[in-house]
Amino acid sequence: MLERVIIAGFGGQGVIFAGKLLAQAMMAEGRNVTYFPAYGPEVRGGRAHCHVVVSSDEIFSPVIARPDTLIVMNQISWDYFAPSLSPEGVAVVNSTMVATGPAGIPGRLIPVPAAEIANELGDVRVTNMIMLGAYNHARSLLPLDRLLEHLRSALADRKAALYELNCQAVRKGVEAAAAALAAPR
Amino acid sequence: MLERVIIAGFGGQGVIFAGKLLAQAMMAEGRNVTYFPAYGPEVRGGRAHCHVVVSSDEIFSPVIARPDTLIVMNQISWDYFAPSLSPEGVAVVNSTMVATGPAGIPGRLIPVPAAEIANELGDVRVTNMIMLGAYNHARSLLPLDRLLEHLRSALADRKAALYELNCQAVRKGVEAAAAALAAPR
Amino acid sequence: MKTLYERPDTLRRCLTHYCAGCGHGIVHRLIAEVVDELGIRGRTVGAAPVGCAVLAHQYLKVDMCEPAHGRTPEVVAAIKRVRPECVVFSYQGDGDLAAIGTAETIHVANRGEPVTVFFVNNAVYGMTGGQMAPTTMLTQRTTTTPTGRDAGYHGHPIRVCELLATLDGPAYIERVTLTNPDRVRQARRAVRKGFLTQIERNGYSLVEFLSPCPTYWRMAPIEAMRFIEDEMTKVYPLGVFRDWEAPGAAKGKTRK
Amino acid sequence: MKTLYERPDTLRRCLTHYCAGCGHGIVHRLIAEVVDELGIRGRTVGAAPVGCAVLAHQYLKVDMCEPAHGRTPEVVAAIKRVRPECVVFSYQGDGDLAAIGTAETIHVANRGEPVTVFFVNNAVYGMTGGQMAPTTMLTQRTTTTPTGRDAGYHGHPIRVCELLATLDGPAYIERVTLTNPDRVRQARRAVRKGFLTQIERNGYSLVEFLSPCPTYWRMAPIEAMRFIEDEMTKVYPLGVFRDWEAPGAAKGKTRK
Amino acid sequence: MIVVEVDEELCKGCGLCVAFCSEHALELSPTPNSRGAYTVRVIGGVVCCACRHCTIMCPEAAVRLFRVSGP
Amino acid sequence: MIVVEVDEELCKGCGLCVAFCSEHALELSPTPNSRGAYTVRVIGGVVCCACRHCTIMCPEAAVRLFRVSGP
Amino acid sequence: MAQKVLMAGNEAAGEGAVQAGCDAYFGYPITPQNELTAHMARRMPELGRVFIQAESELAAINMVYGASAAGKRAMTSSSSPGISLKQEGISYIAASRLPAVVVNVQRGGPGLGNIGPSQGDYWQATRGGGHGDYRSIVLAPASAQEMFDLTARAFELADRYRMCAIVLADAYLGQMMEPVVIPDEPFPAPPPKPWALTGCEGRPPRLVRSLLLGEGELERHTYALFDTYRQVEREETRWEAMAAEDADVVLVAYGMCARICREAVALGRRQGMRLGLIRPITLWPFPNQALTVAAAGARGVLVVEMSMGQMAQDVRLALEGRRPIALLGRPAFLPEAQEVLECAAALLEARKQ
Amino acid sequence: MAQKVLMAGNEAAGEGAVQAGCDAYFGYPITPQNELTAHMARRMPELGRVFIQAESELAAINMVYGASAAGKRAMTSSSSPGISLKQEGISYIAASRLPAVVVNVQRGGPGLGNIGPSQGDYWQATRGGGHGDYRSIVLAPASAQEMFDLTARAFELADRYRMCAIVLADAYLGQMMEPVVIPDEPFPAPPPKPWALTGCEGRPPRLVRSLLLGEGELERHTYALFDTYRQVEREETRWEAMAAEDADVVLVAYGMCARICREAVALGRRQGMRLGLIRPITLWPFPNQALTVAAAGARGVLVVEMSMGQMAQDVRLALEGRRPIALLGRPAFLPEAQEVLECAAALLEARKQ
Ligand SMILES: Cc1ncc(C[n+]2csc(CCOP(=O)(O)OP(=O)(O)O)c2C)c(N)n1
Ligand SMILES: Cc1ncc(C[n+]2csc(CCOP(=O)(O)OP(=O)(O)O)c2C)c(N)n1
Ligand code: SF4
Ligand code: SF4
Ligand code: SF4
Ligand code: SF4
Ligand code: SF4
Ligand code: SF4
Ligand SMILES: [Mg+2]
Ligand SMILES: [Mg+2]
Repeated sequence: MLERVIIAGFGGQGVIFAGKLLAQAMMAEGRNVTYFPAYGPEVRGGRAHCHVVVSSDEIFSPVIARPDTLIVMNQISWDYFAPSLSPEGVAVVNSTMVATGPAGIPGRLIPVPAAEIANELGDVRVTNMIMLGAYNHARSLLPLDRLLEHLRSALADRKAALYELNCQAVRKGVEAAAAALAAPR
Repeated sequence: MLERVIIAGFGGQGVIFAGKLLAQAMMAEGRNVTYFPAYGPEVRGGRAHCHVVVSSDEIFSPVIARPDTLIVMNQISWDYFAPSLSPEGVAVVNSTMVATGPAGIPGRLIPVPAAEIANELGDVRVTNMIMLGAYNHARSLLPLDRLLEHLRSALADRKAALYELNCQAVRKGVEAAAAALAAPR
Repeated sequence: MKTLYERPDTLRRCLTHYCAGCGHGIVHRLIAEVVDELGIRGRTVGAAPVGCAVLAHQYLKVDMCEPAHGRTPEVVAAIKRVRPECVVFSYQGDGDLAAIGTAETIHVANRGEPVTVFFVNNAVYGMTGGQMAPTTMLTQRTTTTPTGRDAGYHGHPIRVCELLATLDGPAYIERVTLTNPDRVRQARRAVRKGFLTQIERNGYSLVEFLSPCPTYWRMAPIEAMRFIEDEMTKVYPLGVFRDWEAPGAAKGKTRK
Repeated sequence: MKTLYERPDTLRRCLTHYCAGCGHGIVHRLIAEVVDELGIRGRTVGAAPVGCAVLAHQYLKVDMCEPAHGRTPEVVAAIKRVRPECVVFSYQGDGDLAAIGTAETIHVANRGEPVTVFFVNNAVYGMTGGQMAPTTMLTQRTTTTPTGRDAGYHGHPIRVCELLATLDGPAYIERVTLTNPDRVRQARRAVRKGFLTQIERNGYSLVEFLSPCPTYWRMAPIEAMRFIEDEMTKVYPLGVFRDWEAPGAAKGKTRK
Repeated sequence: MIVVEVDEELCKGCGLCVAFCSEHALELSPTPNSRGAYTVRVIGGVVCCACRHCTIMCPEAAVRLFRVSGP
Repeated sequence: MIVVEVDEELCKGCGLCVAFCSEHALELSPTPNSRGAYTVRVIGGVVCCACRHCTIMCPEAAVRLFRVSGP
Repeated sequence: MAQKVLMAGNEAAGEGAVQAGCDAYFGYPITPQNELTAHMARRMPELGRVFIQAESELAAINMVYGASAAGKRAMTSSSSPGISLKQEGISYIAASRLPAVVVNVQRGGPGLGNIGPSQGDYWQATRGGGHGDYRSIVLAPASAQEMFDLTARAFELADRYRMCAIVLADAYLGQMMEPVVIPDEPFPAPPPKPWALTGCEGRPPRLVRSLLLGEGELERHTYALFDTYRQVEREETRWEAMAAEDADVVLVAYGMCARICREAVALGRRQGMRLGLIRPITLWPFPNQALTVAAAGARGVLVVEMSMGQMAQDVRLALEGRRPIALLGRPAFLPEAQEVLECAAALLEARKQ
Repeated sequence: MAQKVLMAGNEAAGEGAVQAGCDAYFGYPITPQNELTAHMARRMPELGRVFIQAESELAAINMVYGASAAGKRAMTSSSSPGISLKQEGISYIAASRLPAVVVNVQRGGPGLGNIGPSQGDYWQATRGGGHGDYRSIVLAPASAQEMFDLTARAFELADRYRMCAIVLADAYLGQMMEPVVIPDEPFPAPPPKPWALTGCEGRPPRLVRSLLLGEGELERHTYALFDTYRQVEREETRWEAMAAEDADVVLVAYGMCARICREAVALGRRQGMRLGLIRPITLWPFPNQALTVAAAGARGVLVVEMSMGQMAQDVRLALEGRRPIALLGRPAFLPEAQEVLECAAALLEARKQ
């Protein structure tokens, strides 16, 4: 098993947290993982992205040239990363904010109106969990309850309500992905 | 022709000036020369010495391990440098301040009561010229008038009286060396 | 149609890399406005710091260099010595100027080099992710003072203007801030006077800006402005610390 | 037979490498006397500067180190942090302390590190052959100011005590000199107080000595003393600049 | 009449102009643009008094002010 | 009686003790020793008042002072 | 049970130091090593140990000198430009025979360069970027786990040989998070330090110095240093070999590049190309012997580094012309395995002709 | 007529700079190079040029950066510990493609060491003691005359290639006085500098920088630097050969050591030992080719240096095992010709067996 994910968006969308949660969760599941963030002045002006590699074997490079999965939350990131997606890859895209364009991409596109859903849930900051839920479902990574368990331990020292909200977001993401997958390709 | 001279004494005895004058003079005479001073904290607390090499050929090292000539103005310097004198060498020694000891040295000893003479001339600071005069005579380095000419140009920007005094000192040195050379060995 | 305000010529039109509400942008604009006003763009040479403003040269349309962290004052002093006809400035953050560059700051001021130093005091290391700066306030939390700056453990906030005002070299030193339109207008006058100190008096000048870093203060831009006004100005009082024009004031001597 | 004065125990009996009439010797002796008096020889750790006093460890019988030029304040600050039971001091010349070591001097003082700095201001670089120091007097001739120090070209004499007194960190700062027996007695009291500031108050202290360098001032020792008294004290006024014991005086905060 | 022009491409949505506008003539857009910025826009109908607070406070020099004659 | 002892081996002949001696009890030797130093010596017959100026000023800590009882 | 934690390499290095009994940390912020400083800012005061954010890298390295002279375990960390500023201090530490740990999370250079990965400070670390004849032990981690392990180990080596031990990482190693196992067993206590400055109560005063003005003194001192260095060469050379026995092309790489080379070896073998890898874990002392043995049966050696042939010189010195050596040097970019394979193929091709 | 003056090497270097049109000198005192600073303190203001005694070596090298960025010829000088402090600055200068001249009058190291002669900074100078991939041209004078000539030449090279040129001398070369001929013909004027910061009147603004954040930008920049370095290697390698054609033992030595080796060659030949000498005048670029040719017919090569085998590595890299190499390395002492002869004899003896 080898899964290379790039998560990208702007500051405030929770890119970093989603990436770390994914890595942490998969480590707990006994996989090898690496997590690699963008850092330095790149992240001024609100850009953010990170690379997560999950594998049952040794991981060589933590930096992903051809992602298996893209989780993209805004247009700039889409424009930048979309061409690198591997042909068999999956792109989970915040369709509220990203116009993927008519050209299409090599891999499979999973549009998730995450910003809209987040708005409905009353907090933009859960965009990340909606996207993560969708991704998890689309890639059949983990049983949902396991993912939520890892989420709970990641939020262990925060308020319970926060966990609940994030849980809901994950579930909404799952639903959205299911809908997208059900849609004709 | 190869002549390696170490001049040594304490600060105020004019070691540096004597060495530079010698080098400058011999350069003007068309020789290759090097002049090498002691420097740095060694010279705190009043010690001073320099190495002068004069040669008709290329000079390799400016640092003298086995001097052909020692011009020594105080006891500490004598104790330090005497053992290094080459067997065919000459030691011109300020006999007022240096007890050369009964042991003798490999080379020829030219005692010059320089401090005494300087006292007579009324200025300790001409010790160096007395010694230089003696040395020049003992080693038959330059005709006296040439040496004095070089001395004049070295003192070009100072008072004439100073030149006169230094001249006198050189001459006294010549006399002293002549006397020493005349003395039974 | 009459233009009432237009981006200054000296400020290149492009998206900056600064965070929303960052004071660097305001300071850049003021410098650009004054350079335009004085008509010195063609003979100005600046030095960008190592700090968030390291890319200042992308925004300011003058000859610029980008020297090592903290050394810009000496760099521009040297430029001025070899090209006295130029107007030079050093743009620096608090880490750059008051930590690694302490010695350069003091000695350039002490020699009264005719250079203008723009000092953006945002009480934090912005570029490297919000560590303590020499100017960080007591109790302020930063990456390297996770429980707040403690005077005994981490040292006291350094007041640069006061420090430099003990030297004979400087001709003009002022501390300003950017917290409201009046303050910004005053800051603009200080920028102007900073340049004029160099041009007319051949003297050393430094203008300190108390400037917000909303990102690493973890405040909204307007909150950050209020924090400066309410808290920072207590520790860093605004005002003129040296003025060669003030009657009777101690005047920095200038180079021949 | 009663001994009225004897070389202090802490001062090793040997010929120093100092020139005749050099102030370093007096300062060494005072430090040794006070170390003896306070009975702290067994827990004192000193740092020799790079400067004429680089061999101070040959004369002072305490644990010592010999760090890089100008960095001794940070070295002893670190020693004190890891060994708070020790009494530490940094011995420095003006080049060491106020030129290359400017940043270290200021930041150790600003952090209020409980260390004692002995600062020998002889207005010249002795060790390297008499170049200009930051403290060289205006018009003073040195190897690097052959026509005399010029404020405009070479900068102004730096007053270290005044500079440091703008910081909140220091607990005790005094400038003394060595020009006559009364002055030396005062200097000795300052050395004592410097150590006590560290021991009793856990505070930062600095004692500046206006000290003769007869060799590079090209003066006889007694002339050099007179030069200090007549000229140097005008530029560098003697006195206490910070005192944690003075009633109502600004007190440097100390480390927890 | 005074026209206030905010450069969409440069505005970061810091809100400083909004906070200092004498006439409350400016507001932040409720949704972020693709850079994540809630850029500023002029509130229709409010009359600008040309106090210039917006241009003075804007870190991005993103505001232009001009007077157009005529109704 | 006060005895003043100058350590020949350490004295550099700087003359500070001489200059500050309250009783003019000290003088420099007229000729340098082998280190080039004109070391200090006590002038015979002058009575030392134990003012300690010499010990206080000596950069070499070369002066010892003690009181011997007796005649 | 030993804990397994997801950690950035920078944090792992910091925690390795903490676990190894580091008494004092002195640092100045610089990307890409800031997480190390931040980690220490939190951990050290928590444990009652010393953390100082220095006003500069110079101050930091000289605080290390001080704390180490006082007999305590001390470290600093920085990245390339900051490490350049420490060179005088490192030379003093070497000369004064003080143990010290320096972590360099390399970034792109020269100058301000960028904050990406690079291995451009190899010469600086292995040859002494400071003045004079001296050496530092240079350890090259290739994972967050090794950031932890080798930083901890650096303290032991520094103490044992009384010299500077440098951990030479890069931006990716510093930033990347990986699982790190933190062992339960405590690390060995530091050896006695009968030279440390502690106050001379009950013994003669001690002196930590590097000025040696006596005749021949400095030379004797230098020879003594080099006796130690030879001992280090004999006893502390470390490397990892992968499929090197039967390799046609031996790759030589350290740090991040070695991970890429492992991938290349795996890929290459799958494609029928017999690649092997020597990964120096100590860059000084360099594993000359291991490399010589591995290269003996190979047709060529390919050096892969994020610099312009710096380590390649050590490879040339080890092999002295006995095997052809090719270089894949990318000064500010982590090459991909594919590029390594292509270079290896080209090397084999060239040998055929 | 050209003047012949007795000058200390330090003064000669300073005067060489003056004659070559040095516009600005920035320095901080340190033994054994103080006479250079003193010379400039007198000469530069006299000529209306710039002299600043900096508050530190860091300040000095960064003033050089400034003056050079402004298009003027600038230099600094120091000795080993001070040169260590300049490493960050030198790396910035290299990265920013600024011409600069740095004179290092080496003293004994590491640490404070002593103020005697040494060649312990060879690696620092030739390998870049600063961070990142870069090179400086390194010139090695062996007389006061060459202190003059090569310092003057350093300005031309620095300007031509827009890089740092280091004059690597030692305490003896700096302190020793020798006759120096000061030529009458003026030195060539500096080339135009269409990158210099002079104010942007009438042209687009210019930028002197080293931060290269764009994708691939730093790498492209590094490759461009190395294109220049290869050109320097091709065009600027300099050496002096003495009796090398028929030598049984080729001595390799620079600076003061080369003078001793000349004596050894003369003495040896008189005693029937066929010695020759290759004296690198540029240490980087190193005269690999000349050495290879000279060594081809020899039975061995003896490297004589005042360090612990630093240049010997360059000799090994040049010869790649083709000839046996022996080392006479005295880290803080100028060897005597006799010792050179003995080592050469031992080398020949060993070859016989
Ligand atoms: C020698 C060196 N040390 C450290 C750094 C890392 N660094 C870059 S910017 C900076 C400090 C920035 O803080 P400040 O000067 O206050 O500017 P700001 O970003 O807050 O405007 C540091 C420490 C560096 N580039 N070079
Ligand atoms: C890094 C470095 N720079 C310069 C020197 C040379 N140096 C030795 S002592 C000294 C200055 C001495 O002056 P000061 O500190 O005033 O002490 P003094 O000798 O006057 O007592 C200098 C510049 C050095 N050893 N190391
Ligand atoms: S980090 Fe702070 S100083 Fe830097 S750009 Fe952002 S707000 Fe401005
Ligand atoms: S040079 Fe000056 S400071 Fe140094 S020992 Fe001599 S008198 Fe003292
Ligand atoms: S000029 Fe004044 S009133 Fe008009 S928009 Fe700007 S801030 Fe508001
Ligand atoms: S001040 Fe400028 S950047 Fe900020 S919201 Fe207003 S227009 Fe946008
Ligand atoms: S104690 Fe006083 S009186 Fe006696 S010798 Fe000394 S200075 Fe003179
Ligand atoms: S003060 Fe001391 S050193 Fe000076 S002359 Fe008197 S005894 Fe000698
Ligand atoms: Mg800041
Ligand atoms: Mg001094």
